[in-house]
Amino acid sequence: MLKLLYFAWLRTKIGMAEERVPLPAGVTDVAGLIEWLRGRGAGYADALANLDVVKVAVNQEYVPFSHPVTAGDEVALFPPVTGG
Amino acid sequence: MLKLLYFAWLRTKIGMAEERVPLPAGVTDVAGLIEWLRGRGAGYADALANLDVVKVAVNQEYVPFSHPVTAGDEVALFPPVTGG
Amino acid sequence: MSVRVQQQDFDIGAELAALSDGDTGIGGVCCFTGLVRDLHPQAGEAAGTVRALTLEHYPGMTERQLEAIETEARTRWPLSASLIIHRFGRMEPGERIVLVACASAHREAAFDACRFIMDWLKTKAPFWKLEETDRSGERWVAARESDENAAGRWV
Amino acid sequence: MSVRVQQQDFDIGAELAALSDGDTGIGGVCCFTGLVRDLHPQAGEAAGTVRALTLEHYPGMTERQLEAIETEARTRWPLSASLIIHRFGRMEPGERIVLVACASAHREAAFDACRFIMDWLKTKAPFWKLEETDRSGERWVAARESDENAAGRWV
Repeated sequence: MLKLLYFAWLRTKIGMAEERVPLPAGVTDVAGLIEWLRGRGAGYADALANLDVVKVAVNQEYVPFSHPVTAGDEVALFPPVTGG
Repeated sequence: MLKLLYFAWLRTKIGMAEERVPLPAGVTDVAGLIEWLRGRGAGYADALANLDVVKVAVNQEYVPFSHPVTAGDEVALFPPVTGG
Repeated sequence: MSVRVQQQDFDIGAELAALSDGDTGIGGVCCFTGLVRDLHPQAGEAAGTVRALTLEHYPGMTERQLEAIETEARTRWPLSASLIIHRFGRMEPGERIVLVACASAHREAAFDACRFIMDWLKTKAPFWKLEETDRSGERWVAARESDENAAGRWV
Repeated sequence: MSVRVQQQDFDIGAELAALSDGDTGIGGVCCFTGLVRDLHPQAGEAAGTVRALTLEHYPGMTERQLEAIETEARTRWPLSASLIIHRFGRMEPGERIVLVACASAHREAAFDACRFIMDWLKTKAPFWKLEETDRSGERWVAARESDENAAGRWV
């Protein structure tokens, strides 16, 4: 299983904060996971349309889209941060 | 008259914090005043031996040694500042 | 060395006293407090139009990132003590959002480390601001290029 | 905009609250506090050897210089509010000597102005420190070249 987390406007566009999915067949990295998510519905496609404004953390560390994804990972997708 | 103020180790070497003196004959600037003060005793000469570590304010503004001195001025002599 | 992510407000005087009390080797403490503003210039909103902010964050990763930033600061500068407090939840204009404080024997180190932590926090700590404005309703605040530039200065 | 030269201690939390209360255009407050240290590295004293400091100053000129420094800071940066408090008299290690606080819509301005004021204050405000040390008795602290260099950065 993967634990998927969405924050800020990715959360509102996708319509949920968190979900658990089996590691999709053929998905080996973040880029592949995003491609698979885009096919799950209009909300996902909209949220993930422009990857210039999407950041990724795997197991709570920032990673590039080329980072591997394996079963058991916590993958978070969110916009550039605006705290402080 | 001149109001003369001494601070920190200039004060302790000269032995007083403040004095009033008539404008000495021939004194027209800070350098001349310092020269005159050096002749007033060992404490003054010691305090004013090294002008690299003496700062001057006339009427509460920093000035160079070439600054004029006139009757009625408040002239302060002190070491480089160390507050903060 | 301490990081706190919390909903409630904090008491700056008490936090700074706790930071330096008992360590008489400290010569200076630099402290930055971020407050909720009532305007958001990038979006062209006039003053008084932001009614509130809601700070969302990523529990777990937030603390890890703040601890990593604080550790990096302590690697770069000789700090006697440091503190990061960041609030989440809904806040109104004038409320405190974040406190960063760095204590050192030397004021240069205290200033540099405090600014470094703020700059890195702005671009690395997973917080997101949702504004409630008079004109546009709710809106997610966009990241600022100037924050990226400020953070890049420390590389 | 406010300058205070006083013998008594100050309350950082209360001062910072008074500085920003009621102005919801303020986005950040940078604040520096200088404390009495128990050592004076330049003079080769070990930790714990400074028992107290006495701050002498030039009443009248001190206030004028601090006001001039604050005015210069407000010319250079867009500050919403600023405060300088500097104590005089005898203080023991750990006591607060000086507080500088700058509030602005922008954190960069708050940080820069606060540091500028501290740097200029260190070289322009007429204060002198007399240390009481275990080893050498009373000694006037010498000015530091590094403070001159820090102040020169802003010219």
